[in-house]
Amino acid sequence: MLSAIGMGSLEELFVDIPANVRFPELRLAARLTEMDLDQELRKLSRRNRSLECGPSFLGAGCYRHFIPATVDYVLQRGEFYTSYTPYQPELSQGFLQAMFEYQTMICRLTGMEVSNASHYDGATSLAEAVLLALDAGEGRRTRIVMSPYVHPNYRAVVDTYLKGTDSYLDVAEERYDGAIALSERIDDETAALVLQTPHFLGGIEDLTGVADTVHAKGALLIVVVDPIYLGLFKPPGDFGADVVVADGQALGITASFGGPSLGIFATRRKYIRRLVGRLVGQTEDSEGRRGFVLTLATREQHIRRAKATSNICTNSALGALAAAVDLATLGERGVRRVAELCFHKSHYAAARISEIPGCAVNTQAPRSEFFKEFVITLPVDAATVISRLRKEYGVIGGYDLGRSLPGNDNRMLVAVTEMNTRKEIDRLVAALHQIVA
Amino acid sequence: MLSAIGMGSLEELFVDIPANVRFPELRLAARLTEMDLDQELRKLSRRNRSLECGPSFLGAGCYRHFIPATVDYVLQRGEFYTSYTPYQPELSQGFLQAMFEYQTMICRLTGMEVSNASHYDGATSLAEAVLLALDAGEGRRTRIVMSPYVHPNYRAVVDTYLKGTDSYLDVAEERYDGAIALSERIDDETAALVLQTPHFLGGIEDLTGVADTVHAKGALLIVVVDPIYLGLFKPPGDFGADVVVADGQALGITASFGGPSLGIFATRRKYIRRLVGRLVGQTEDSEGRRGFVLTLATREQHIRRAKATSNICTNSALGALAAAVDLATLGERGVRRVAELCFHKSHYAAARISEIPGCAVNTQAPRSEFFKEFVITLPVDAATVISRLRKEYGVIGGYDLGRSLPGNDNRMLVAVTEMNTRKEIDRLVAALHQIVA
Amino acid sequence: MDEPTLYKLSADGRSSVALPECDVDESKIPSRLMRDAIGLPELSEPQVVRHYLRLSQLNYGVDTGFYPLGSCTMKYNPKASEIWARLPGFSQVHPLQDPESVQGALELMFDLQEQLQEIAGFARVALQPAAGAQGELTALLMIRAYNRWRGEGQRDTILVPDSAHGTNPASVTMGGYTVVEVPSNKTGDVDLEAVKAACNDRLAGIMLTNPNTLGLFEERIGELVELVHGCGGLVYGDGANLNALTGVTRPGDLGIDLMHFNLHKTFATPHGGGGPGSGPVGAAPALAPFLPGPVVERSQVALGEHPVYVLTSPEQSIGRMVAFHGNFGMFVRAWAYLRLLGAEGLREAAMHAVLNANYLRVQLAEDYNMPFDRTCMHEFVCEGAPKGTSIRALDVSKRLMDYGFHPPTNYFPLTVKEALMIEPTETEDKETLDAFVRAMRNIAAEARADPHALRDAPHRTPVGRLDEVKAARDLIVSEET
Amino acid sequence: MDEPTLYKLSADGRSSVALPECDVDESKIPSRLMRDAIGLPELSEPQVVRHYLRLSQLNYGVDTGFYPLGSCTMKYNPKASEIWARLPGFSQVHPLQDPESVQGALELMFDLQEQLQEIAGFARVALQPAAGAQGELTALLMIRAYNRWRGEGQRDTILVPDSAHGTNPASVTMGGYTVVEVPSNKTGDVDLEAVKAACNDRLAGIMLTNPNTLGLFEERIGELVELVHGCGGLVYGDGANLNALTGVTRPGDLGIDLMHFNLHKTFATPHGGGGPGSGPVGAAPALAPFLPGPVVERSQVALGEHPVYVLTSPEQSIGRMVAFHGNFGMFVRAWAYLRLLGAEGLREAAMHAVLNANYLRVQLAEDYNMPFDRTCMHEFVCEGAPKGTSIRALDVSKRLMDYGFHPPTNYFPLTVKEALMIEPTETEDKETLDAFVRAMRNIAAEARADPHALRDAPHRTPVGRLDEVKAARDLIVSEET
Ligand SMILES: Cc1ncc(COP(=O)(O)O)c(C=O)c1O
Ligand SMILES: Cc1ncc(COP(=O)(O)O)c(C=O)c1O
Repeated sequence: MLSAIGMGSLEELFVDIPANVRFPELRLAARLTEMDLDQELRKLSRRNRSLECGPSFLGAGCYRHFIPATVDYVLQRGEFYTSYTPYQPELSQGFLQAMFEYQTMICRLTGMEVSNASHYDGATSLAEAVLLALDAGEGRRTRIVMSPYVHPNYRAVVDTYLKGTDSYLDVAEERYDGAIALSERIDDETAALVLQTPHFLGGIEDLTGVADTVHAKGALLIVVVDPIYLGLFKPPGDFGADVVVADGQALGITASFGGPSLGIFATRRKYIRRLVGRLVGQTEDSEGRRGFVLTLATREQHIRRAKATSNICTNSALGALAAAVDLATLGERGVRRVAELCFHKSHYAAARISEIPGCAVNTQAPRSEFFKEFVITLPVDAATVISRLRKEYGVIGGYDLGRSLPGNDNRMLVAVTEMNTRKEIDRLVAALHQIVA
Repeated sequence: MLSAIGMGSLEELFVDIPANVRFPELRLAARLTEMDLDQELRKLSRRNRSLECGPSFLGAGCYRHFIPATVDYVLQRGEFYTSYTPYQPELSQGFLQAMFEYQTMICRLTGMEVSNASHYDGATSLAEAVLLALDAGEGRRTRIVMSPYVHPNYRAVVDTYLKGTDSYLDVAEERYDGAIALSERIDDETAALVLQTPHFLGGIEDLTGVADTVHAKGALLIVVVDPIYLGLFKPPGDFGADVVVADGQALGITASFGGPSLGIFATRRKYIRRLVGRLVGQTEDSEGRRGFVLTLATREQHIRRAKATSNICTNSALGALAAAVDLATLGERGVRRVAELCFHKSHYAAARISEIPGCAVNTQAPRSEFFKEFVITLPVDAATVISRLRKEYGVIGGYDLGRSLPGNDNRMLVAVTEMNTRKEIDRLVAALHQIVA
Repeated sequence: MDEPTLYKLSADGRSSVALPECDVDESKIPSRLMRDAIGLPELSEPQVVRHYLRLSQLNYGVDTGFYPLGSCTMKYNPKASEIWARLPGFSQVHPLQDPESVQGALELMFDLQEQLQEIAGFARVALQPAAGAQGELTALLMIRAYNRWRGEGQRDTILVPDSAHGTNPASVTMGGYTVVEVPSNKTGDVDLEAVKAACNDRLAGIMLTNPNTLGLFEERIGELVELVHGCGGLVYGDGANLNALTGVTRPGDLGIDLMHFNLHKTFATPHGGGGPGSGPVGAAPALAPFLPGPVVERSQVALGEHPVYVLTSPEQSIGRMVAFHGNFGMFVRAWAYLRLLGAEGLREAAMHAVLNANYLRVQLAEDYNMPFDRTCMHEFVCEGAPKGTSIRALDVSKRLMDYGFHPPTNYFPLTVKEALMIEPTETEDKETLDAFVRAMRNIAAEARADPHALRDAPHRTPVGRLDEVKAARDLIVSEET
Repeated sequence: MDEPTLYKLSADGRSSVALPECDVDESKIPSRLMRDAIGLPELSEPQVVRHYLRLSQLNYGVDTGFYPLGSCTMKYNPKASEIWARLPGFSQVHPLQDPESVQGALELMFDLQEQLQEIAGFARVALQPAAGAQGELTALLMIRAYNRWRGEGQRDTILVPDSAHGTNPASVTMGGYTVVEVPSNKTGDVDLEAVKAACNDRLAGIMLTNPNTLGLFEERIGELVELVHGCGGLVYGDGANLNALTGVTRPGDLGIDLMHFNLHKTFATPHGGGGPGSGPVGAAPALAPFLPGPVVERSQVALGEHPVYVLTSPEQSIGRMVAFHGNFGMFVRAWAYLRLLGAEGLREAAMHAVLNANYLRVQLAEDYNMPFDRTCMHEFVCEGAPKGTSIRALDVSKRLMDYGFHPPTNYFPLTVKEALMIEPTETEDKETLDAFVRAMRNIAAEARADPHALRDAPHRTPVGRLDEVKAARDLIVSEET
């Protein structure tokens, strides 16, 4: 092949590169064969305590839900996972149809009209929703009002994204009185109100009437939601939300130390041209057969460049495929059932834990219903409890709220899903009993 | 659907069944969901010590060889593993071509002319080879001469199969002097001589001249072989063997507590019509395009019924596919390299172990070269050593020969493959040192 | 789309996979024993992957679509089982590890034995046989051993109904017996008169498939069993059709003495393109001591909370059928399937298998002749030529491919002219069955309109109809390179 | 072969998967909050599996065949990585577990940071960004923060070459900067004069892709960097094309201050049909404190034989880019890839990527116009209309599908008329390249013989050419049921 291009050596191909920086000696470990590396990686992986090894009650934005075996079977199809973005629709009908179906299911789940075909994760979906609101709101608006009970990491990501704008985040840190109260902070400068339900501490926000107040001020209502919650409870779309975002990890994606995940992003039809990322539309081929294509590419960077609605290119399509297979396998009844189990089990756990002397559950204001997750106030600091739970009882406890919320060192956020058996919950309760005694 | 067939209940479908034995109450454990069963099976599986958890030197017919990741990727293709025997070739070209390629590679590896598309395992392949010899030999012959160094479980299976015939096994138990000496036991009553190389204790049989002696008496030479051995050493085909059989587990199939495995079966073209099991042949379609079909079905039970060459129907096609992918991935050089590594590492281990005071290596007669496996004579009984190795040193030792060969309680068969690092071997040696000290 | 063979794709010196350096001193390899080139292909890893991916796409499986292959029970196999069978604690366990280190595997096997015993009504089950046909052979060797032991070694014939699967007579021969074929009567049952005539002290037994391969439950099974038992014979049940009976009736309760199970049919372990399968054998009390070994037993000893399981050989065992303990990977899948279904699910499965078959039978009766006008079990056989045509079953089958379906079994059983043997299984839904009915009706219409046209089918498959005669004549069974 | 949608296949009350009974007392669900039907489909497990299996067969991936999509680096992804990323110790680990229980994951991340630093010549790498475009945004926000910190907050423009990928200008806007486009000159390089003209104290920096999207190495990179640095600007490198440079040169050594990596391109993590990817960012010393956090550091403490790894935030971090630590699953695959290749393999990979591209370039030059007559790097751009024809690049692309190939990138970069951007990658063998050349030549011949015929391509795909205009007009983006 070298001779075909008239060269004598591979090195000759690189004469354009300044000689003084050409062919550096890289100090990397020696290469390993697949066989040896297999040993190495298994060893390394065993130095992580896997969620398979025992009960876990850790959530805080990443959950252990049941993943039917169908999901990974589909993900492992090479035709899917080794393909690129379906720019050439005739060779990509499989992925395109799967994404069209995903969009449909996400619309149903969230009660919205259009869904994109994925963003990176829940946090970046939220950041993009905020940018959409800044762009779409009436007049020039620079303020984003956000509930203090939005996931702190999501808030951090929004903060980062806003650094590229002249807008700012107003988080009602002092005292949170609920969604309606918060909506009253909105003024003519405000582009959006951001709420999360169930919120970071597990509480269900009552969204009734919120959208009206928000819209009356010409702002948008953005709601972060848990897709599992939507199996049982009214979706934000029913309450007039303008954008609904969520992390899709709960829908068939393993925790994987936090990534890759899936960002769900759904909105109203009127914002379709401001939607970030890919969108699959139905069309016909030359013979009138149904087919699918990426559509409204005019919103995207490869066409609009500096004027695109966002810079997202690679998204999380495989995550969206996982979510689609998960939803299709669970189906209407399965999704509802998962939500019910989460509800009942978390309530059972909360009730049992609140009986432990010295432990209190959900003391934060405002009191509200909760779903799947709740807060324990402990007589000792949460970090110690979590460490002892793991080392002495083999249980992954909850999340030490002190890590995110200053002054909350003795509070632990606990998630209970359908994966936690009663026996596991009782084990946690018994362990807590002993630890706080 | 019931109404379409004019019935009122599902029970009505079963009126042909005697009422007194209809609809029994089965005492089975209550059904579990996929989610719960997943927990259960993981628990159960953890009660087995997996070969992944540390060094293993156990072979004796089932080996831990490197399996490239390509193998399971291919096996997990639903189009392959959920299909049936390719009786309808137009919908089965994938499997048929893969089997044609498998047959080709097995012919090359064994040095033979035709290969079937799999039998159950090495032992049943051998039993069928013996039946072929009984059927094909000149005149009516009822004796099968077998080396005492054929795998004892293979011999047991042949024994079982011979119970359906009036033939018998003559195993030169007393004292084994090698293949040539054994071939002299053959007489006009003998249908076949069965040898194994490397034999059960790891020794390489010198096959030179054996076939001539055997054929001169009108008998067949059947050779059991280790496919990995064939990566480096002359195949039985080169020595005039009539049937070569092998267990194919070493070629890409996990140990899986002993099954499923793959029976390799290759023979001379002249026995093609006596070959057991499936055979794939090349042909053309109506437009002259190359295609593959099952051929010579006339040998099989669904055509010949009582006169078939064997009763095998379901075989081990997926195992053959695994072997094909394994061989294709390793390729000419890879297969040779695996064999070399097995050779060198087993010799290193044997040399180190023979330095341990009280341990002797390969004292059995006749002395011969060995491959991959060898025998340690210990100053204490092997069962104790094996148990201590596992419990105190985390090492799966070899095979306690006393379990198969009476009077060999202090001998241990040790297999060393490319998967055993020098560190692992040294760990075994150090442990043996301490145990026998 | 033609995919070149591995050898065509191969290029010298290419290699897919690197192997580690030798980390020990090399020993001298005896050169007189060393071979020259092996002659294996050399490909890069992407080439290997693409080759097999493309080949897979030329193949049709249950995961692709409806596969109503009669007698083969091509039901859907739950995906979770594939994950479970691959857990390192199952897939990475050596059969000769000391038993203390494999108690989980032994417990699973024991429990599977127990469940199969309970489902089919036997005293004991041995899991070892590698497939149905080997189960048959196992049983015949057991009958032989049992007769010798009880001093009836003269019994040398086995009755085999003419509708039996080909493995039955083949196994009889391998077991050292002589086949006596019994005809079916016009209701599709075994002809009792013929059986009666064969009942004497040379009769070792009968191989009975029930429901038989026509999909019919032997109406006079009680009498038949009595007849055979009456003359000292044994009744062997071919369990390949157990899918119709789980939770519905127990072969042991019907008087069957021995039976093989096809885990790869009834118990949802995948067929693997022809295998591996698994063919455990169940036996009534008298025959149980003759089962092949080892089998798993629960000992009196316990280790912590768990009883200790051991491998033992039945007292008068015929010996070993395979090198190790049978197809353990299949045991895991079958065990999982049984636990997913339970007693309740097993009965539901049988009922829906039978319902689906009868639904198809009734829907197709207008266009295809049904030789037996009876409620069928999990499958049925119709004549392949649509009514009023002289099309061959093969043509109908090939044409079905164009409609996206795998054809039914052709030309078996031999007792029905141009047989098409249809087994939908319980895992198919009504929409699929209806689509199949539409295709079969369309084909019937096509056959009436233009009988010749069907002869060229299939048209939408990767290759057209293949010349089997040429293959058998040329006998190209490996690649020349 | 048309596959019905999930909703068309759905039937009420069917459910694929059973969920366990509730093993605790039920609590009252507040009914005022409860929803009615969700509107999800209901299918059986076999239906789900078949649906997606069939859909997969309508899709083309690298595992299917040659995928020379320029700028996307569709190289083969080793299969073993898929197994490794799924090990329970990697896939089943929660990002908020206490650090002591995730030391293996942290070590892997640390080591990946170190390796990327070494390969590209940066002081520090942060792994968090979820894809290349997010890496770009990250870097722009870092530039902003850095300029504020050093009191140069007035810098508000970023130069973007006209050949740049669309994400570059989009990221600039998101980062709060104004795009100033710089033209390419006739050798395909950035026009230095234009850069010079833009160099002032409002300039925050330039986004440079090198090799650029024409596949050309910026010949005067040294001068360019000096110019920008000279006026206080920063040079951002778009690392999407690093595949040409691993082991060949280090962007950091070329004077680049910031760069994103595309693990899903250069480091063989699969593209997943559009993602997930992973876009770590590397920074020179001055910029390193501004990297997003957390990143992994090796502490002085040790735990047994292992040093302890901790998550920390760089001192002046711009903050968080995603909810947790980035796309860890991709880190595992990229890490494995790096360990499989080592320094040696990385250089070989780059060399073969460049060799393959030049081989194709030379072979195609007879039929397709090459706007730049230079040695290319890992990819090149030709004009889509075969010489002497006025066929569109799109027609050539669609026709390539009929030959079994995925088309190259179309209409990008915008600076070449009817661009076809071809990137073969190093994992393809000569046979495949030759087959592609033959197809491209055939298409050129077809275009000359009958230019109209190509307009109807493709013919051998599951659907014919799709009407994108109709899609954008109708905007049917979810299914009505
Ligand atoms: C009725 C019947 N009996 C026996 C067998 C043989 O079983 P196997 O293929 O597992 O050997 C079959 C297989 O198709 C069958 O249908
Ligand atoms: C040159 C170039 N830069 C940036 C990107 C954006 O990377 P990503 O898709 O990972 O966001 C791409 C992707 O195609 C690219 O080709």
